[in-house]
Amino acid sequence: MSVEHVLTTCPYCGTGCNFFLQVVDGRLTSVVPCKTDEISLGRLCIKGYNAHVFVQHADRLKYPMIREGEQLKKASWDQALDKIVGELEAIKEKHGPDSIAILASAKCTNEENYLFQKLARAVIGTNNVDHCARLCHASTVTGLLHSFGSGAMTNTIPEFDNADCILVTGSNTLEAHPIIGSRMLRAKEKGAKIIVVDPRDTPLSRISYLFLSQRPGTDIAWINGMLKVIIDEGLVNEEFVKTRTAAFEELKEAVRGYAPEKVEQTTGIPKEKLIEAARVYAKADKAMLAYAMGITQHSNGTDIVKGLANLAMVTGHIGKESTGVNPLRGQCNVQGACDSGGLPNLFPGYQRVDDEAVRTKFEKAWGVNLPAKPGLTLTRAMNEAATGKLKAMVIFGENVMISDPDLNHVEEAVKKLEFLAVSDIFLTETAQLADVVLPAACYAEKDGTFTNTDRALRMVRKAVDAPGEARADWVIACDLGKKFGSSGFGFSSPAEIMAEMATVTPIFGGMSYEKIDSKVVRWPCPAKDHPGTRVLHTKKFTRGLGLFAPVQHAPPAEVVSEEYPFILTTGRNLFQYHTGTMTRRSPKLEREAPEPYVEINKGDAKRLGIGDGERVMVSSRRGAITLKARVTERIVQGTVFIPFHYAEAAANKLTNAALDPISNIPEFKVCAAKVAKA
Amino acid sequence: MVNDLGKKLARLAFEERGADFLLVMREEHGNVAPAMVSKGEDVGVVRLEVPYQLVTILENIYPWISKGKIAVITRRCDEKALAELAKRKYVDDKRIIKIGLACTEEQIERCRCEDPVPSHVDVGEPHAGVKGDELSARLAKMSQKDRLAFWVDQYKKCNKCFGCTLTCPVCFCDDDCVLEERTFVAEPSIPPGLSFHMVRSYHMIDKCIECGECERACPAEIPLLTMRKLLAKDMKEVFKFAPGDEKTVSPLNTTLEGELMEDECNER
Amino acid sequence: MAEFNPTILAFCCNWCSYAGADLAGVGRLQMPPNIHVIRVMCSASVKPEYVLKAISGGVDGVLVLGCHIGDCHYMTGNHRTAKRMPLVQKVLKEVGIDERRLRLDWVSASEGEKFQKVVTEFVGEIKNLGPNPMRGVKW
Amino acid sequence: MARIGVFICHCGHNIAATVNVEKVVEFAKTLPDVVIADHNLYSCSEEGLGSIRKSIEKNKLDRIVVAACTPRTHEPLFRKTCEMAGVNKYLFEFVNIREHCSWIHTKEPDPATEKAKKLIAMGVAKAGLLEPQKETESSVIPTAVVIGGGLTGLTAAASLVAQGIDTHLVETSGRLGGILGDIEIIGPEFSRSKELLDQLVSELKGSSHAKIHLDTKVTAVSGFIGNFEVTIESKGKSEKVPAGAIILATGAKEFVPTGEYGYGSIPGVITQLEFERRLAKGDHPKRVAFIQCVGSRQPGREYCSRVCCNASLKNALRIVEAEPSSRVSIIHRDIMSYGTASERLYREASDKGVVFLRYGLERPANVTRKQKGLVVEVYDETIDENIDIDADLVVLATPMVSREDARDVGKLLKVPLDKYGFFLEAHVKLRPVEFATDGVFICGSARWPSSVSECIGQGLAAAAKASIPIRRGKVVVEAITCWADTDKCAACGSCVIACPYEAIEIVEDEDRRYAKVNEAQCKGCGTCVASCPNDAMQQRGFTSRQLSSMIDALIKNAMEET
Repeated sequence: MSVEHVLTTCPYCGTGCNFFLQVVDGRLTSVVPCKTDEISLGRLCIKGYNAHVFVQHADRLKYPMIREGEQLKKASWDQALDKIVGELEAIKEKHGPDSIAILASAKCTNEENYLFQKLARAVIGTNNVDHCARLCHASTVTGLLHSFGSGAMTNTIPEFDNADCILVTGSNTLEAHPIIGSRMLRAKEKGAKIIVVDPRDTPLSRISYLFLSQRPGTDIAWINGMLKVIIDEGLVNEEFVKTRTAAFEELKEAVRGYAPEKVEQTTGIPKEKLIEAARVYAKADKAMLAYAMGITQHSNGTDIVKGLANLAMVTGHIGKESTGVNPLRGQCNVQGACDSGGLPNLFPGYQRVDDEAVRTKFEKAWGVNLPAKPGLTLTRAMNEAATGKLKAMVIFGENVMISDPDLNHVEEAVKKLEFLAVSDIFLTETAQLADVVLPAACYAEKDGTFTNTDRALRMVRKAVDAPGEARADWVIACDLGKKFGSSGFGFSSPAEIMAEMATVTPIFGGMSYEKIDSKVVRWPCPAKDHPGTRVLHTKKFTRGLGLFAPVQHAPPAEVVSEEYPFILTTGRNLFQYHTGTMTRRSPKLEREAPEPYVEINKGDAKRLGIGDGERVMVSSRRGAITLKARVTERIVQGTVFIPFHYAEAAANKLTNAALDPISNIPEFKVCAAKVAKA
Repeated sequence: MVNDLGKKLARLAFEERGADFLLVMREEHGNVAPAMVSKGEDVGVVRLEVPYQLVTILENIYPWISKGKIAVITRRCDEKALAELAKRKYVDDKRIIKIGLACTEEQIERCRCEDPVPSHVDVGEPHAGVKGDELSARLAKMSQKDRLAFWVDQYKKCNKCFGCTLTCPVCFCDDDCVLEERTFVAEPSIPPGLSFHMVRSYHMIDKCIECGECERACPAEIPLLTMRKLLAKDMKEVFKFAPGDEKTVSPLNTTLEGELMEDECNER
Repeated sequence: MAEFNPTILAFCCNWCSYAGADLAGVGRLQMPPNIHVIRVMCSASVKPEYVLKAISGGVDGVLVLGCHIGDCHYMTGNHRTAKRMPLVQKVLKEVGIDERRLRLDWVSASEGEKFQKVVTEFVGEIKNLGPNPMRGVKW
Repeated sequence: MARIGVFICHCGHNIAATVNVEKVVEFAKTLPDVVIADHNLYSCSEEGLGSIRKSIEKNKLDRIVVAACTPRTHEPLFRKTCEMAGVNKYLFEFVNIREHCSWIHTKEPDPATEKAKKLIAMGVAKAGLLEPQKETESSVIPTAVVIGGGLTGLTAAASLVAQGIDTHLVETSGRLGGILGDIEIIGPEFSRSKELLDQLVSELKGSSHAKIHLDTKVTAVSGFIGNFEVTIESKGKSEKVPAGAIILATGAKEFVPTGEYGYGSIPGVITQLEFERRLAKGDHPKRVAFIQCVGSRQPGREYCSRVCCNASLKNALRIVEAEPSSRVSIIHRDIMSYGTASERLYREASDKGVVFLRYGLERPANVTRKQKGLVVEVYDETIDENIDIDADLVVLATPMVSREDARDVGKLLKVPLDKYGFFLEAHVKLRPVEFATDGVFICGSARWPSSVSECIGQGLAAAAKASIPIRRGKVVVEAITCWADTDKCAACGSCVIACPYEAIEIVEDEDRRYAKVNEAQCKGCGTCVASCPNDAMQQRGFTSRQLSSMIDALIKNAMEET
């Protein structure tokens, strides 16, 4: 009889709550909140409380499989791994290393992602490594890198408690980041003014001090509008602008045309509200700015992010306690996957692959020559696969067949690949198309670290054994590395991987398992004796001076038309998570939100004669799905919302793969659609 | 390494009272964790100031512990919780060894606890309870309208984590809670609206032992304990009943015979 | 503004109060048309959850009618009702909803007049209380 | 998805004169899952039923809603119609828009019409969730137990035995006959009780089907119709008797005055029953005053015992007939001598010189002892005078009251009593000798003070009723019983405590514990349903989802309207 409570990190959103997995004789029985955890304070959301349920689900993949015609047949690990290595070597031989791409994973640990990119760069010899950050915060990385020199939360989650003003935009925080949301609620109780800018009336907006509801795709307009008000009303933090930033004049010039009246026409936000919001934000002593997909997932996402950066710098709301710009990362380790170099243009720690010095450092460390040319982004890779330029893909724990835009296009692309290997915990829609499927261990079955959204390294600890023959992805990566004949994969534990990572990654320089086992340490942590960093850009910005970026409003790639009169926007709901592979196997979560639905405004519904709960067909230029209508007042007229979790009515069949030119993030948040009774 | 408190508890549980298991809180990875140990040397550095709801944890694991006696750190409220569980045969009283913990003044303050001293104190200094709850007093002064406004504002923050039910020691249907269904809670998403909270209030009215775990677990920091206390008071007034005694039966399921209300009900 | 026309839900037990309501009908006893009766076998089967759900949903008043104590078709069913409903009222009261929006009363199969009286009184009382405040609440 | 048909009845003018039926039909058509809505002049007429049946077949309906009168009278009829059309009768939902709408809002046609719409919306919502039910059958033990060896019990037992049904007669005392055993002559026809009793007793003793248990009491009753187990105890020995039906004939007893009119302190002041015994011994006093309503029709015991007046009239006549010179007076508040035979007694008595005086509750008579006998001081309301009556004997006509063991017996059998401790039948008119608890029957003075003829009539009636299940050999339970959703049940036991019929137990299988309802024992009250915290307890035809859907429908339609 053994009962254990294993402290580990939640596998869902990027908040990085710690909790205990309760294990009775090897059986996961429940999740117990960790009351002393600095981030969660012993509170969890419904997903956290159910994070143990899918782990020991009967559907888990238990052994490797190799495709034989239509079927996936059980195989030994050696057969499967040899098959992968063989296929990839042949394709590399024939078409060169850049005909192969590896998808790292925001659900895997830092150590694993470090190995994935090492595998791509040092073994296969391509920078074609990317992951789903491309679909969520790529524009944050590019945008904030440009403005500040670093693309992460400038503050920590606990700091929300003490803000006087929290401007939340494009984030349904109470549903998508419930425990960060709870921090905002604490702040509100303490008297903080919460301003929400969102096309949807979210649970947070309903308790906010100010709610600005803009038309989707008009973000730069309201941001510049606020900037103009701040400048015109002399609310600029002159001191900060003078000493800490550059190119303010350009900005002034850029926002000249954004008078509140005009902004009202573009965005639909009443000018009084816009002015009030600008004043409240600018005058606050400690103002936190928080945003998520609603900002990033646009064909001009990078510009919108730069706009928010402008807002923070003009008012000097950055680089202090409870004061800064905070992109809320949506997956347990999406921050870490970026930190660990799961990006086509960056080595671990955001070091550019096209930087000679950096590359030489890595070549020395890894003892191989490395490609200088930045690789393909996930979204570009799909296009290249469609055109046949990309031949093979190895995907670790991602489900592109649900998560990526314009699924029909994705399916076509994936099917065109000569070879596809997928490592995952369930037979996902993507794995079903693979030539080789590898059974992976999930978070509860391995050690490692996640970097949560506030840059803290969170320990993931093994609670139970993986089912059947399933292996941790870091083990799989090592096995592959070895089979390719590389010497750089002789790791016997994640701790060793972290140790190597630290040597080549300055921001992780002082990280070690000994150190983070009992302490919350946030990067940058350059040296062994360094305590980690809570607030970024305190004295100076990572890039030196903060750089104002003059950005202009541009209409979304796809605008409404006669035929497609609605703006379709997509997102999450509280109970499901991403492609549902985990949540939809958790009865309590599935019961709360069992089926796909489209939120449509009461007025629109009445006009179309659609009753609450009736089935409707929603279609775009790319496809059509039928699902239940949820008639509500919580969404503006002319806009419809569909959560993207549901395979049976995948919102991404409709979404537009129009890409932001700089970050290549697709425009999930805006496309033209039509709604009709099914 | 085992600290002195750990040694003391181990002696109490294993040597003096013949327990096979001990359920405590101890330091792990710089945090405080609930732990179930079966040997004195495994007890570790025990820390009792963090209010983990051990009875809930016990309730979760109990079905898998087919035999042996389990010693558990019990505050006064935990005693009552165990009584409510034993009453419903969820645990066998004879298999539970209670190690009485007297709560600290801070803790009593935080729980606005009126009855903080366990029947037998093994650890901690007994302190008197506090009378009343500041918020209850404030609510009592409010107009009906303001009271409703207050609770609606509070409940608007609810995002349905079910922490209040999952961490509650006397909330025993959490495998399949009716609040997860649409039968009585109409709202498809969050916040779940008033019926969610009123139904739970009603379900708790003859069970709640005021440990305050729901309030501590609530990410929205809704003053759930205050609502429980208000209704506990009402329950006492109407039926002279308070949960926490293994011998009493909830008045909700019994007849009127020989009860205060009988006459009043006879002719209305 | 138009006169407030409350929506009221009534649970009547099959043996006494529903029969009493029938009798009121047979006797053509006139009463305000705000009451909507749900027939149950015994008042003891009225889940408090129904009352709480109805009030949360904006129903202005709920009437629970059973047999007189001692006359219950099921011996002591109504004893339970008599003990549950007062606590449901407390739940309403504490959250800030007037407990008079829930009324428990006893109407026998022969008490058509009493049914009329109870209904008329209750509708009057609810009219005085005004609309259920939950109607206005936007979650 | 359900295919619901809604049929709205005009009931001639009864509904249509107030409710705009056509409008309601149009509204009903818009309700979810409704494939047809129609109306009839009289739905319950052959023609109406026929058209419903045709519509069910034509439109392949699987849920039927009739909006008409009250289910308490017409539900069986429409259920039958559904069955004839091949639809399970439990897929029928009745909406009452006559008694509960048109008849009580006659002056408000528009609001009444709106209300009818809402009621129908509620009915349709429920109907959509109705499920077909199968009625359960169980076998019946061909044995009856009759509790009480008085006239009523003897009559019932004899009748059962005559039908060849094994019958146990349980009598607490050592002799049969009950109160009648103390009475020599029975009114109004002055027959001898002995003949009647001997007749019945010999019928029983002479039959192999009868088993008489004297000095025996019932100590426990378990089970349900068809399968009871009655534990009887005699001189410390207890025996378990399996039975299919139980007849309760425990009778009542005479109220013994507590000092009224000097009873107990003044010799010569006795009760009617004590007087009967004297008469039986052949002692016939000359001067007798009867005082009626002693201890009845007064605060605390408001009822009229109904048998006392006839007893006094009978005994008054016996005295004057034995000795015409006797002086008999009956001091009453009202004479309750209903029925032709008793009426005749009254006339005879007054013809033969029995004096009737009327007193009022507020001014009762006063009895005192003088040397030459008793003096009754009466204020006669009719002549507005105080009158003194000399008497050798004052007979107090006291009411019959319930036996002190009635409540315990009630608990044993799980049957209700009224506030006077008499047993409550299921329905005064519809089920006069039955209890709500199936298989248990009530007759005689246990139910209400009854005359000899009433006792016999009810004894026979109860026997006839009790023989039905025994003769059929099986019983059918209406499918409104409760069940536990074992997946949801947390085995907290609330329902076990709440169930008035002890029909629920917590069972254990493998690693799970959950509640289980013995549906044959369940009476479908639903008390357990409301006691269940997580909605695992459900009642057929009244599930929480069904009733909640009605509430939702009301909210939806009411809130949209305002």
